[in-house]
Amino acid sequence: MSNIKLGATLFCYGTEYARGQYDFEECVKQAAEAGAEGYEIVATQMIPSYPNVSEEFLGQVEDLRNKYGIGPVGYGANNDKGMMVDRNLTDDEMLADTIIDLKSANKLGCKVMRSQYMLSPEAFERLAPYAELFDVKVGIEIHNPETPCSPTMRKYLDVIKKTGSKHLGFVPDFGCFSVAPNKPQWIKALKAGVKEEHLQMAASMRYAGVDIEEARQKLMEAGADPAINEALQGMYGFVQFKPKEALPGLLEEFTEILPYCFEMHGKFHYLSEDCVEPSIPYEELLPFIKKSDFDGYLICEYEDELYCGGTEFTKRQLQMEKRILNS
Amino acid sequence: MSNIKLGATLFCYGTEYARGQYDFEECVKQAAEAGAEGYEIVATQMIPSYPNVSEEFLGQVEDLRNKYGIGPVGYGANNDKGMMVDRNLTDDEMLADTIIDLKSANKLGCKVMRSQYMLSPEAFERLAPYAELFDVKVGIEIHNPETPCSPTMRKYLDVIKKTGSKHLGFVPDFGCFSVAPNKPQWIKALKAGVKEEHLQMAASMRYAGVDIEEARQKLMEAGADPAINEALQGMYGFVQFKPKEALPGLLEEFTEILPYCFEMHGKFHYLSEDCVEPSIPYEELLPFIKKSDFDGYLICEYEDELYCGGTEFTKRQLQMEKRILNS
Amino acid sequence: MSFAMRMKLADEILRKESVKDLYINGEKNGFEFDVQLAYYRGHYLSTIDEIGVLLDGEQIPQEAVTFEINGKEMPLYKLPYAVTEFWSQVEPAKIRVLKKGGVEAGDHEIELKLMIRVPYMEIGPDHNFMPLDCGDKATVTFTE
Amino acid sequence: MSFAMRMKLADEILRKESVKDLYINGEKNGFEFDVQLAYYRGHYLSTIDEIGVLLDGEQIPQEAVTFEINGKEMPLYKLPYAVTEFWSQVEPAKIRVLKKGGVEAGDHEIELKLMIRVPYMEIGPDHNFMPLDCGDKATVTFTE
Ligand SMILES: [Mn+2]
Ligand SMILES: [Mn+2]
Repeated sequence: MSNIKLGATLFCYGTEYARGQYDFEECVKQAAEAGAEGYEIVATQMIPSYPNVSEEFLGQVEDLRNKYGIGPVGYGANNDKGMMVDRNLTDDEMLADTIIDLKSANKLGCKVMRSQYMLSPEAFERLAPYAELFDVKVGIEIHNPETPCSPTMRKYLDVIKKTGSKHLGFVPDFGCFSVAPNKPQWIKALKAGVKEEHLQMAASMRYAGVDIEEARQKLMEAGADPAINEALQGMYGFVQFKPKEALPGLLEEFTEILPYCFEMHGKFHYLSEDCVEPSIPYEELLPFIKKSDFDGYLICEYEDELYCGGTEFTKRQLQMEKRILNS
Repeated sequence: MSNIKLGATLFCYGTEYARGQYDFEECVKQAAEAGAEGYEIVATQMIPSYPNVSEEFLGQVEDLRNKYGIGPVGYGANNDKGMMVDRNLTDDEMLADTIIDLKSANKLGCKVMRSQYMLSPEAFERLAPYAELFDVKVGIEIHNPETPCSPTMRKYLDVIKKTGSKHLGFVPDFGCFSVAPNKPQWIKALKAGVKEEHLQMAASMRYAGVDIEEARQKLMEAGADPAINEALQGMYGFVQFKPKEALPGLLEEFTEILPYCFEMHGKFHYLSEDCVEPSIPYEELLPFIKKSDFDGYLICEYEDELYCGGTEFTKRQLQMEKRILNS
Repeated sequence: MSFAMRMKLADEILRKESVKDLYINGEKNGFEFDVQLAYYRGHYLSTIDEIGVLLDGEQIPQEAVTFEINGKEMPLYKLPYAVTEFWSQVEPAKIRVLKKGGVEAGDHEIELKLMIRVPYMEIGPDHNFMPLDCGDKATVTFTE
Repeated sequence: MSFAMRMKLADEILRKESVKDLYINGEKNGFEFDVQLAYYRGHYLSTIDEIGVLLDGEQIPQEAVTFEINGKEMPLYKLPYAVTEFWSQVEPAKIRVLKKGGVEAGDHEIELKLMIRVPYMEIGPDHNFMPLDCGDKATVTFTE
């Protein structure tokens, strides 16, 4: 039996926050009003004394918990392997930084921490005893273009199984289940003067597995506006998509890692008034999770590629999730 | 006509300060009680937000000025060429750091800044327009074993003359005029079990210009306690000394740079109750300066090699300076 | 590397209304302005690959420019090494420029060049990370 | 380099009375202590050439140790790069050590290894500066 709690990452309000329209309190308030039972905080985005948590910030977090009824449940860690001027961080150094993140997550009362695959499988393995010490479960985010059992993720799965640690696992980001083109990029391309037929043509080639350079050339030959390049880059990059027929295979992969998931990212890029995410198959995903033994937060995560703000969309996303899960 | 003002560097109380016996206020109070008309602050030692001066510290400095009647007149800058892990700082970088020091000196109201020869003559030359902008005179400290016209110092003299800038000059430290062995090292050696005759023998060889390795060997052959090595190292290092006959030559060198001096360090290592510094010829130096056109602070500077604290000695030093200057 | 990401979440990166004359000993001897980090999260200053200020197209010497966050005013050369100095995206940095006599009255273009490595987006081997262009320019009017 | 300067102005570098158990989620899982910089002036942390903690002669893994000054808790690996982090000689640093289950009751020797370059005392070419030994050790009694 699953036990799905619904949360939101304050990252949803990243545009409002960056523009000074929302301060930290307003982000928490909005998440609460949208119906989140808890929130994820992206540490590098909203912790004032990052990577440490000051007593002052902790006090604010507690005040807001009293005021709006919700607190931090997930700590979004970044793994900044390229932060040094002349070389990548070593495993020793990445591990040390991640332990600082564990301390901060623990101080905030987060039981789950999202990490990224810049933290190598070897460093991830060495993290296990520290994650246990702080009692914070660390999940490697499975982010598009990775899939639950893509070769890179399989290395982490091996580590999780090898250590047997209940404190290592995954945070799948539903963007990895995309089975249709990303809507905001489509909108932006149209606005930039790209014709719909050329976008359709690009999507068809992507479905068919045509190489990006070949696709680019064919589009240029067909007279597409060069502004299509950004959308094309996305189709082969972080918002790539598979044909709908790939979904059963993806769910099979999902099944294999589900026992090791303690948080999920309900990624969304766009939600029209009918509350349908055009690229991510929520109607299939949510019933699938509901039937599973998943116990944890489904953190909705809006990626604001249109720079229009996430307030309205986040409300819709939580409504949509509730509707599907309760049906 | 000279215009000699007497000051003290708070560095005199470095031992008391390091031990928590004196806080910053107590250092200022002691300097005032000893008779200083102004104080030098070694930035890396006593500025809490080094290399920047916070409004909070500035406020404290002003409060203490009201309370004890004295304020900062000299800013002691360090030039940390070796502060980076894998290489020396470049001239560009040393210059940039020294400009930050100028800002801090200016903020504290110091008209003079002591710099060190780690700042190359080339960087020193490029500093001139910035020193003028902040109206802070920057003097390279002439510290034993350098002498006023030693080859290294001559390079700075060339720069001062070449730029014609009134804001570049020297801060001679009287340790460079040493004509007898350093008393504290003598005391420490005796305490460590070294015989007086062996120290005398070492000093004689030093006067005679014997090489350090040869001197060491002869001392060992004569049965000296190995503890003599520290004293020997000093005799050939930062507290080395020349025969008394070298003094006229040193004063001739001093004469050449005197027009470019706007602050001096009245260095002392020891002052018995009769107020005589055993190694530095104050009886000759002070009348010499009094007869010159020197206009600025003579900052007395105790080097606490005995770790006994500078409170009493600093009082004696100012008494001694007043006695000689007023006679 | 020809492509560089831009993420101008806020309208102004270089804040026009923050531009001011800088005074030394009571006289104009430079100018200062605030700049926000143009990304959705903060970064260690050590991710800065390039930084510099131009006035009317002319490069200001690096030693004459400082960068302040968290109450620390730092010379530019230190920024690419500042592995413990975290720049929050909602706390603008203050850039100070020394310039003898200050800026003449009239319109002037201030440009900040600022290139950052996005340190978790590795795009190739050998320390190759997504470049982010956080630079900006603005034309502002200085008065007598 | 065989010779290293020592300048123990204060009696205790490693402050005995500051040694305490460190608790995580209500349980002993390490220890902490304060250490003063053993020199007459402060230094940038980037002058640290070597740092480490030993308990009863046994080296603690580097990733399990942090160093805090100015309200920043930092991993050890960053210290030699921290060119903007200035350690005042009168503000002790707090060292925290993670150790599962904490330290057993009884007497234990805590040792801090700490080597610094004195950055204005160049003693040779090729980045050769006076080494300063700021390390210390103390025997302390832990209770149940
Ligand atoms: Mn995500
Ligand atoms: Mn001196």
